[in-house]
Amino acid sequence: MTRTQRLFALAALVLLAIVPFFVTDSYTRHVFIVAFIYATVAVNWDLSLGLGGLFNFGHVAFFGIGVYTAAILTTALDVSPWIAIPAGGITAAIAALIIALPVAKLQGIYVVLVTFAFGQLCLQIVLSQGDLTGGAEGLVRLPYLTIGDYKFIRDFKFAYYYLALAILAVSVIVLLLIAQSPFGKSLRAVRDNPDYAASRGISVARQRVLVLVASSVMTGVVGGFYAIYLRVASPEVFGFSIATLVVSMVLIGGAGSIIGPAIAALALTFATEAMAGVRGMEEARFIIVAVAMIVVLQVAPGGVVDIFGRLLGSGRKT
Amino acid sequence: MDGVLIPTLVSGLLLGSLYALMASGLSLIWTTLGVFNFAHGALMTLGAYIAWTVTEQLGLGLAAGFVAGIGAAVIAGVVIELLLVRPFYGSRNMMLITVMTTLAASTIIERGISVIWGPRLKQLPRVIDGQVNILGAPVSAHETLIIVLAPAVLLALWWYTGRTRSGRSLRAVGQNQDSAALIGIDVPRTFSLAFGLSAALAGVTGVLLGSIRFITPGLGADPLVNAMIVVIFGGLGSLGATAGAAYVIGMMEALLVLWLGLYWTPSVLFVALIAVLVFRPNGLFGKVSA
Amino acid sequence: MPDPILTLSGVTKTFGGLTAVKDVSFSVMQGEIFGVAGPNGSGKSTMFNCITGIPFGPTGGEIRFKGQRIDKARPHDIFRAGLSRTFQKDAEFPDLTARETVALGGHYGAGLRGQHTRDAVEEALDLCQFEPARRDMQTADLSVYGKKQLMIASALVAKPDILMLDEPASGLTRPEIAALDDLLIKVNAIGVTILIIEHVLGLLLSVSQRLLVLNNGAVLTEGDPKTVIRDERVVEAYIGGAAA
Amino acid sequence: MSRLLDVSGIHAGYGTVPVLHGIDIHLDKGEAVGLFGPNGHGKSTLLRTISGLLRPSRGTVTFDGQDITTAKPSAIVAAGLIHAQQSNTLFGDMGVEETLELSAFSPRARDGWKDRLAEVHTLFPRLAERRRQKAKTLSGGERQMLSIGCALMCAPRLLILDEPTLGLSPRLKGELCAAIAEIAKKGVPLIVVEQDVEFLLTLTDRLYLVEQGEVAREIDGSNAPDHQEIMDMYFGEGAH
Repeated sequence: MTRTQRLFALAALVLLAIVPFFVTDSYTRHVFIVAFIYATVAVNWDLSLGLGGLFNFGHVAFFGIGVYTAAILTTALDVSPWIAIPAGGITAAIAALIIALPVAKLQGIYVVLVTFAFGQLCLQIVLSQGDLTGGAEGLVRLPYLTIGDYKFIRDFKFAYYYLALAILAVSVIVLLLIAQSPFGKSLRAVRDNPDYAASRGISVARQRVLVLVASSVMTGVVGGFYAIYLRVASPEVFGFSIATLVVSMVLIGGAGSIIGPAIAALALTFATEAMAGVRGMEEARFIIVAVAMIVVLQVAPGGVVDIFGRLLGSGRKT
Repeated sequence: MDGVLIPTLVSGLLLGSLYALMASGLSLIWTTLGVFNFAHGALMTLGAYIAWTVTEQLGLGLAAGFVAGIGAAVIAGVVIELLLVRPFYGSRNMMLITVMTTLAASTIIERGISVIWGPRLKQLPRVIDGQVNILGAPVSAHETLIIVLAPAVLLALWWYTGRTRSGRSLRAVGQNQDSAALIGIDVPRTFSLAFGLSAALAGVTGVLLGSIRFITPGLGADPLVNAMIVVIFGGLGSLGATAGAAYVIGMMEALLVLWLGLYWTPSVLFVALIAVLVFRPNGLFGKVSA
Repeated sequence: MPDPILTLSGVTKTFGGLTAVKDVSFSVMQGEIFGVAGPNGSGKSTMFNCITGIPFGPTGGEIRFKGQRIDKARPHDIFRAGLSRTFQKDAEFPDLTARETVALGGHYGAGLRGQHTRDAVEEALDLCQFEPARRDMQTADLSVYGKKQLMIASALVAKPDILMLDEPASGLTRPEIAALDDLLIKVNAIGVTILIIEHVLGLLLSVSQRLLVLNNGAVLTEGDPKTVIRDERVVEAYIGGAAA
Repeated sequence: MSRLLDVSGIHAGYGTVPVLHGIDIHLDKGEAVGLFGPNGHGKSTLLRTISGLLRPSRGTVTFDGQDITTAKPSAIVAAGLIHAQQSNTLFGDMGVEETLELSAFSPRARDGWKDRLAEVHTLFPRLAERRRQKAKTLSGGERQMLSIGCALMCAPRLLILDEPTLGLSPRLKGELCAAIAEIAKKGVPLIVVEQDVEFLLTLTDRLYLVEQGEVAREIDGSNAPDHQEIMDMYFGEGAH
């Protein structure tokens, strides 16, 4: 993380903070909110995938677990959304701990398969436990956020916009701090040379457990926020499509760079939303994102941040 | 109990046969190239749709539909290898990159199918009508055909990779690419061969499944996930272990549904999976690496 | 007679039908420089990997370090216990700077924090005469010798009892080997026991106080370097029967 | 006599790390040459470049009048240039006999493969005894025998052996050296990489000393190093 990058991140934050004063229509703000949500999922995924080198393909399941935690708590147990949203972070962390048990010991493709299967099994459980989860129809009419008498939905989603931005900003700041900490450096060491890392006192298995849990917390929280914001929970959050979309954000943005996936998430969300408005593109937009990811992998495996890095002559990421 | 047990065992056998066909295709590509093909389920779906179009829309009959469906899957498989896997040979992160490119391929195929064929459910006619009696339990003749066909296909595959020149070259490439090249095997061509064969297996599974389930763009997703569980249980290393694990999982699933109901079966399967992996990181039948 | 710090008894390592290390036994004494020689493929590196548990310990036999069994210990625990090693090749974290690389060893290996880590890092880099101007450079951009110095510094930062070097001279020029020679003597002088394996014999003969020769995975002979190297069996192992 | 192999001005390496800096070696029909030199100085890289596993950045490789610099490894094998790699693990899960049969893979090697299999069995009777055993269960010496046996099954017109006696006991080493001498006697042109210079001198007509990615010295009968020189090369000056 160079000074330039830090300044850039700060400038971006300020810019996004003043957007609502110029963008006043509810739809554009909605796209921004969804983009912040995706960006939060993507940057946290980048912690385990890009920085930790852990082939975790169950990350979107942590998001889904956050969604259903908040939905079930608010509908079945009447818990306040203000508690249900952070609770999503806790259940996601517990799930991460469970999945970390086998993953800490596994190698290569088995990590991919187990984490992927984990996501799919979450889907199966949601579908089969219909009494609690609403099955294929999902849960609807979740309570909305309020402070006193103020409803967040008012003023064209003004408050939701800032809450979503705050969740993203906290994620990015925490992740950048992690990346610069000894823990973050140990992750890069384990990723690039596990034998050498182990021979310098780093427990590879322990770092893997830690990175999975660390990447799950904010992902679960933003999942809870997503459910409360949209007031629905649907099993689609565990599907292939969202996983492919978010992983393409990480890759197009440049794995391991934190800032890159955040930028890519904003750009891709706006692009797919714009395409969704065009007739006949509802399905094809997913194809276009998939093709874009393949093209980036072929021409610039380091992602967009790598391209910028080369243009600026700094050569290396972070 | 008897009245329930036999049909359950038959249904376990049927599931096991389908998983074995799917998982052996995945395992074939993995052992040859070290690539896990996430588009395998989508290839299966594609095979089923093409078979339906040729059989029903064009009215050319089931045999032509089968040939066309399997052929389409093979062509798509070879194209995936050429465009999405071959550019990354020798890359340090080839395994990870190909997970993503094949995942993207599966999205492209599935969404492409939605665009072309629309959301309406389709179904293929059965190969054989009527019922067969297995140990007093009535089973449809079509399902019996699957139960008989799967082991036959596996045996043929086992014979092919063990006894023929080109089959042996697949194994040689899988075990040591440099050494294989140095005895004159064309390694890239062998990769195409592996993808083509594996896609053929996906196509066969697709057309067989297309007449016992409704054909939707997501037809292949479910079996793919189950086949993944099979390869995690069995290890990806050998055909025998993969097939064995397929039947174990198929039977377990059928028995769990009988005892615990549809509700809890996925969770129990997953807990069993985690337990196996904590104690045997290379799968139930996998070798522990030295 | 000083005490043995590291003892191997009957250590064996097999890969399928291949026995890479056969019934190897020897002891390294506190404070000495112990050399291990042997032609290519004689099992030196495999033995090294067995001792440090990378990726696994031996198939048979016993390894004791400061009296404790370590043949089943995990590699990070072995380092924390005071046994550190270098690698022959591929040993870098390309994404980290020299300082960051060394700091990892201090943080995770010796439990140092904050200023203590920073001091230990500078001390280790100074000891290895690592150029101050290059300390914030990305590891990937360092020279071959720079990477060697860095790897030794990252091993020394946790103040190990014993430093194990895996063919440190490979790929180095003559002046660099001479510098390495000085460095090892200096490190030994501050009380670090050294176990060094090397294919190029010049460095080994110059620094070692005792020398063990491996051939076909087994111990061929052990003793005073100058005597050992004249042994007919050693000459034969290196350059063939016709020469002996 | 005409040139069988001509390697000229080869530059090659891995990624951005150059290993070979313009190597020239050649071999005439009916000749045997040796390569030696310190580890990590490019011998194996040179062999990988010749057999097409590695693409050189500069230079050409000509085999029997054909430019094979950019040919595929399988085409090079089909032309009869066979390379047995150092510490070749071959195909661990494949049986010995199966591996030998498969090695007669290229169309040219298929003719008369049974005769060649019999020859391999005569040369290495142990491979006949271990027929059904998997390669990974073989000992180090047996693996080397299998590796050479496979190379012979490819019907070599030029055989390249990379350190065929690496890590073997003196008895096994003697056995393999005798077998290699036997192969040379049958008139198969050979390139052998070995540490044992004196064995190379008995086997081959010429030697190349490869140092720092270059041919440092070409040695034939007239300028062969004496015992002291060889000792110096390995043990450093003044060791004796």
